[in-house]
Amino acid sequence: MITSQGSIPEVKEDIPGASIDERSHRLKTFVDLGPPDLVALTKQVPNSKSPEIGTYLYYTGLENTSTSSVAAHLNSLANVIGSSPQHWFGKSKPWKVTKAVYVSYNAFSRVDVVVTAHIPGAVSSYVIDGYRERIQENDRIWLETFASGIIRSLLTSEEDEEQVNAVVESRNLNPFQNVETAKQFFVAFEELFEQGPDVGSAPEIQTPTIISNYLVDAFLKAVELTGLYDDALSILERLREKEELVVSLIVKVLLLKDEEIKAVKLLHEGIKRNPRDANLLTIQSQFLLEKNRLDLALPSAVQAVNSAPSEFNPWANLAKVYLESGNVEQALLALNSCPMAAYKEKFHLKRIIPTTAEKLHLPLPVDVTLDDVSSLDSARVAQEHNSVDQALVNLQAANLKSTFAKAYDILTEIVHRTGWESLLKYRAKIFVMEEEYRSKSSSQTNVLETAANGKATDGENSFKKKRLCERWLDNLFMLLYDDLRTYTMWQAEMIHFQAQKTQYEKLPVEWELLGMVAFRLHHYKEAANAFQRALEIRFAPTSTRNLLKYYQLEIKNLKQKADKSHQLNGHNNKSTTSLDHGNLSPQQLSKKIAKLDENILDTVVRLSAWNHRWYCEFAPYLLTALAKVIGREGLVKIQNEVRANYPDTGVNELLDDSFEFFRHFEVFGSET
Amino acid sequence: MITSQGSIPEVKEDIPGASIDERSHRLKTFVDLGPPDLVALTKQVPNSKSPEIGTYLYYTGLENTSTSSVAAHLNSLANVIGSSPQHWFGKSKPWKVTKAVYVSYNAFSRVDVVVTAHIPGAVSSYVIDGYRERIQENDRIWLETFASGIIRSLLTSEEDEEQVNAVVESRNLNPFQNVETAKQFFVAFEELFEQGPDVGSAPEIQTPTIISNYLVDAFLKAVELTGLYDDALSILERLREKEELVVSLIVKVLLLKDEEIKAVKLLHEGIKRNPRDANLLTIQSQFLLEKNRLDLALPSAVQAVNSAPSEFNPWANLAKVYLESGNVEQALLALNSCPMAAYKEKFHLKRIIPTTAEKLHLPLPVDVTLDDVSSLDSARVAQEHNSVDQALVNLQAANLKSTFAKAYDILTEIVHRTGWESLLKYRAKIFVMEEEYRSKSSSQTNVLETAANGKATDGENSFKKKRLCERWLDNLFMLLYDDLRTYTMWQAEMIHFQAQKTQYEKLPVEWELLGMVAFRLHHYKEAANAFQRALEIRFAPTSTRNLLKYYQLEIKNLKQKADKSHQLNGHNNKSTTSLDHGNLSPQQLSKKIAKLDENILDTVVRLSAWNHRWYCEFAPYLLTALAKVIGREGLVKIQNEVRANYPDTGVNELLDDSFEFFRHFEVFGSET
Amino acid sequence: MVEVSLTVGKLDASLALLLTKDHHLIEFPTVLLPNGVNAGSVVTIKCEQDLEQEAEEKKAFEDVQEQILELFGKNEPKAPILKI
Amino acid sequence: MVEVSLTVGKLDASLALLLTKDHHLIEFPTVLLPNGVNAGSVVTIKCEQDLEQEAEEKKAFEDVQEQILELFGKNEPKAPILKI
Repeated sequence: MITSQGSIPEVKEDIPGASIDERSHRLKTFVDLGPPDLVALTKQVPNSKSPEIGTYLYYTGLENTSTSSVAAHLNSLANVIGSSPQHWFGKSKPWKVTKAVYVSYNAFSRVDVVVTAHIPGAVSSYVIDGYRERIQENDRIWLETFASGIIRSLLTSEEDEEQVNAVVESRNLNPFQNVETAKQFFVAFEELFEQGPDVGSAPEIQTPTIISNYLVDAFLKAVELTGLYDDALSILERLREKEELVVSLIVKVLLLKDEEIKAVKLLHEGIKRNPRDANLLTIQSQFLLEKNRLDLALPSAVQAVNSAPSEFNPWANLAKVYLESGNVEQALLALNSCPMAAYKEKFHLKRIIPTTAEKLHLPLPVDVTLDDVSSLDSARVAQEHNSVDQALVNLQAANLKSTFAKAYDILTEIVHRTGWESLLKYRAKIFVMEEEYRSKSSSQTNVLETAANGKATDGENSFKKKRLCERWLDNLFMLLYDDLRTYTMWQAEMIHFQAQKTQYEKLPVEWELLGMVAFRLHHYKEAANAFQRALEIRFAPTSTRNLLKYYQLEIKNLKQKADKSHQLNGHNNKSTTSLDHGNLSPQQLSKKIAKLDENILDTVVRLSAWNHRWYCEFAPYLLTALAKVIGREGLVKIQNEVRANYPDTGVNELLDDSFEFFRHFEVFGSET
Repeated sequence: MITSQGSIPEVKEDIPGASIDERSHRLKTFVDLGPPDLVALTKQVPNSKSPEIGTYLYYTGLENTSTSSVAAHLNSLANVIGSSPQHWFGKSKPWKVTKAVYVSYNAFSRVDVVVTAHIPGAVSSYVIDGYRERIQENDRIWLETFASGIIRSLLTSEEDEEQVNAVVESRNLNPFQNVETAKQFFVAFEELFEQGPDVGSAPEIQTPTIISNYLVDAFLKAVELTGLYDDALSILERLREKEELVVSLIVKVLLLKDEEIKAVKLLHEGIKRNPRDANLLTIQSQFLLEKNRLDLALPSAVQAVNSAPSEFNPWANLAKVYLESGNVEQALLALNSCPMAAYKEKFHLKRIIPTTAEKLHLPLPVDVTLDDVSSLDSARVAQEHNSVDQALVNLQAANLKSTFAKAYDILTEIVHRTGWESLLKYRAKIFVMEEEYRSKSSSQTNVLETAANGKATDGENSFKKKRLCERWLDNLFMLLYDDLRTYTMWQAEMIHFQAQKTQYEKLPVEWELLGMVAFRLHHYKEAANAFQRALEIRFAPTSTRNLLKYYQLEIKNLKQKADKSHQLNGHNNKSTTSLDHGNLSPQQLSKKIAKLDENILDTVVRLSAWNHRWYCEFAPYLLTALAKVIGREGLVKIQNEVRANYPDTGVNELLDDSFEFFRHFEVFGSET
Repeated sequence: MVEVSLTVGKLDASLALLLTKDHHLIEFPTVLLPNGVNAGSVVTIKCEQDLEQEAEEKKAFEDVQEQILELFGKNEPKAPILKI
Repeated sequence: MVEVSLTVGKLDASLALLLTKDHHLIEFPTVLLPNGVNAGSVVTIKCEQDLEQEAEEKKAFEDVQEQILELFGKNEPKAPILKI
């Protein structure tokens, strides 16, 4: 979309330049990838006596390969603001921007790169470190800064609840405006590969390594997004010559490219060379799990755990393999052994300068107006939150992060299979709870406290064989209990109301929260129903996002079913479990998928419009979702559907950016 | 001393009653012994239109056995304030107190007891808990509250730097105004004995136990202070019938009473019954250490560590025994094994209501005026701090707390014996530093970092035999290096100045800080010199306190020397080390001790006067120091000295309180 | 092989504290202690490498790897797969 | 006696991570592992109680206790001590 005054949020500074100053003071406290880029503007009303004022906003995805590319963007920003009087806190102000400053954090060298453009006038730049000392500018610093910016842009996921709209005063642009920039990032990746651990890693990684860090994560996401598989593979092959561990990245790209056989061969070769490469082993195990060969998935999973016993992912995978194999006890024991990342948090954009509502200029973009999305009244939503059922708000499972959220997901999958009562029996059989132990071993003669299950253990010996249930897992059991109780009560009420033939009414927020409970508990259909109920009342971004997830999950399930039935017919493999639905004919399958693709397209359109309203033009997960739909349905069909379904809304123009992107990168399905 | 307007500090409240309100809000956050007692006053100028105002101050030692004893104190306070116009923030105000409220924390039941006295008028009381709910008042609650108050009063040590003048707006009274109250506390101790762990314990105790907690600490301190040994012993004998662990407390009291043989017999009996009683074993080991029987002290120390390997004290004792035996390596290894209490802090009085200087009414008591003490100008001291050598202020060893301070004391004792170079060699021989290990075991080929000592280790094998040096110990080595460098530079400068025959000038604060460095490094003479230099310029409470410690240490050393020479002559025991000074004749010894007693008396007088200026009438360590002087010199002699040395200063009357105390309790030396 | 004599200092839910003669404090998993051991007991711990077991496990693992390659890593003509 | 077979998962400065067949993760002091053991090795750990050593140590300890009592716990007439 063309940048307009409606797509530029701003925050007023108390003193012009204060934001830059504050940022440089905080520079040495930045960790991992650091904060989003900052653009600070100085503007004044020409020929007036009122003084210059300062404003700022955050950015991701602004192209910063050189001083001049940054200056070009700053100038265009100044032009947009100066092109006509700006609607400014209730008044019309003919602002002229006289200076624009861009600051971007280089996470490799822990410095800020600062570009200052006087408008009109000179452009200058400098680099400062955490001690506010100037550093020699050079090509390497620029390369690192460019890569840092791309990483932040790609890894700022909007998929997760926790970080939506965290920083409203920011613009998020697509960092890959053309194929050139993507390839430049690939070059930077190869060049900076060894420094990858310096920029940190996802919280479930205990210590960043050469192949587990944010640089690698961003690279893989870029590959998935752009489909530049062959470029990626040749880079990785070169890197592998120096560092054999790179082989697991090659496997990942091959799998993205759908080159399964090559991937399997490489897995075999890599594991032969290093039988203790936990990454390779875990990928292999996950592959076999998807192929439903649990007998083969288990040895790899075990070997992975034995090779990296202090990493979370191998343990989580082992728990899943056991669970799929129906071995609940071992699944729980493996879960209990997962090393938790209690103090790390996932990367997300953070404010570096605290602000208040009165300082925020948050214009409404008028170029895209999708009725129910654009008209969502935040005052009404706030109102709703005040009268919402507090029991729903207080469900702590919603706040779980990183490894805890993942462990909870495994636990809910377990209870989904066993039921609560049976899960408690398993727990009592294999675990001794800390409380229980203390009372047993206490020298004072306390009353023997029994565990939550109400059963006392039988004698010293069986007692010793049990393992101590980790405190965090014990806590997850409690959260699970709350979730289950809420879900069960809700379902019982629904049935009651249906029997009474009365309408079951909830606030949209409440439907959304109920949907989340159901989603956590793997009751996807019930979750989807709740989200749809919420959306019948008003637009709700979280519900929409989760429906998108649901539709994608449904397609995956249909695809797996088709695969399995193909396997059954073709290979006559006995180890696969029985299908819970009858086989679908290819025609039925296509029809079902086409229906889901329509739904996906609709949620993508709505979420894109919502993002656009909040100055966000780039969300990798929406692009990926759309790419898959196009891959299945073809670009022309989809483009026609958008034109037909959303006339005169600006949605056409909005989605054209994505279609353009796919054509640039020759994404499968976009060839016309 | 008689309570006067000059001995009552007050803090103005923003709204009358705000302090009580704030306190009850914070009640549930109180830990261990809780905050000091609070007295809130409502006062007004009679027949004037100005509104009532509220003030408050903190208390320890206020007798609170019943509502009426509290009310009596509140009334007398009101009388003093109302007796004549009060000098109040620059004006003379004829305040009348209309209401006084007393609040005291009951650390056993975690409730506040509140007594309200309307003046004149009714007295009422109630008890509230952390949820601001009223609780049934009963005798038990009052007993617990009484005991809590006594414990706080006795354990609020002023000996330590860290807590001097922490809460200026507080009065500290002697809780034992008569023998009755002390005996009542003994009764409470027996009654509440089993609840002792509820009130917390000193930070070096891992978990409070029935015999290691603040109640027990306070009881032992009360026994030492009052000399009521036989009462204490009969209580402990009764408690021992229910709980054999009490035997170690009986031993402690016997040792306080100087009943060594009985103590040794009881140690033997107790250890026979429970050979894994780490408390008994540690006391036994310390006793043998003092007797210089290191061969016998070691087995007890080892057995203590093997019995309580996660407690600090047995490990610290083992390190000391090894050190005294000249086994530096084992001393360092034992030190490295000490379990550290990183998150607990020693009990000290804390404000519960934040305040600012403008709200503080801090009158100057005029009944005691010891020139240099009373005239100490805090503005001048603040001025001095601004121009002080920052290198001295930044010595981190000064800030070490609890177990870290104790471990540092052992480390400095080690370096005192070995010297720095030799200590580094020991360290290199037995420890592998974490850095060193990481570089050794790193899979990437980093440059091999060598440890601070500059030596690389010799081969895998010796490498594995070494132990990992704990990070905190590594840190103590660094602090030690800073201390040693400061000390050495200071001594070198002194010699240089002496050679140049010029005066070596420092600010009093600097002398004080240098004295502290020397004290930490066990260079006591040099420390004393520095403190005396500080005091030549002006009064300095910290220097005075440390001189008192020094004089007491000197007497202890003289006494030990005499003991040893007696042992040598009497028992012909070969295991004692050689004396570093020649033997003193009994006459020489008496003379030396008399001189030191004079010095002690002078420091006690000055510190008492200083405490009095800050509304503190009770400091157990000063009473104990004075009691010992009186024990050696006799009360009459000391009383005469005070009269002769400090005429017309009020010091006489001030010390009379202590003399009275000794006569009440028939402390040895006070019988006339 | 390593053989050490240790004193049990403390016995806890999952960890015991053992001490060597030269006061090395060692956290040891309680499950690996024989029944009947209490605080104060002396135990002997022997630890040795089991090369035979190691080779056996290696062999089994390699067999599975070959099987996986055989099943999923051969370029056999693919059955027609739906484009979804 | 307890005898367990374990796989060495990770080897660190002071602690090794060992794993049992049923995925019990055990922190084990590195010093108690034999030389030559690496990540991936399989080890056997035997732990047994040493009652003989226990009795011996008990005896030695009791002897010292008697000696202490003898030396410092008898009511022999005290030599005159200075009142200081």
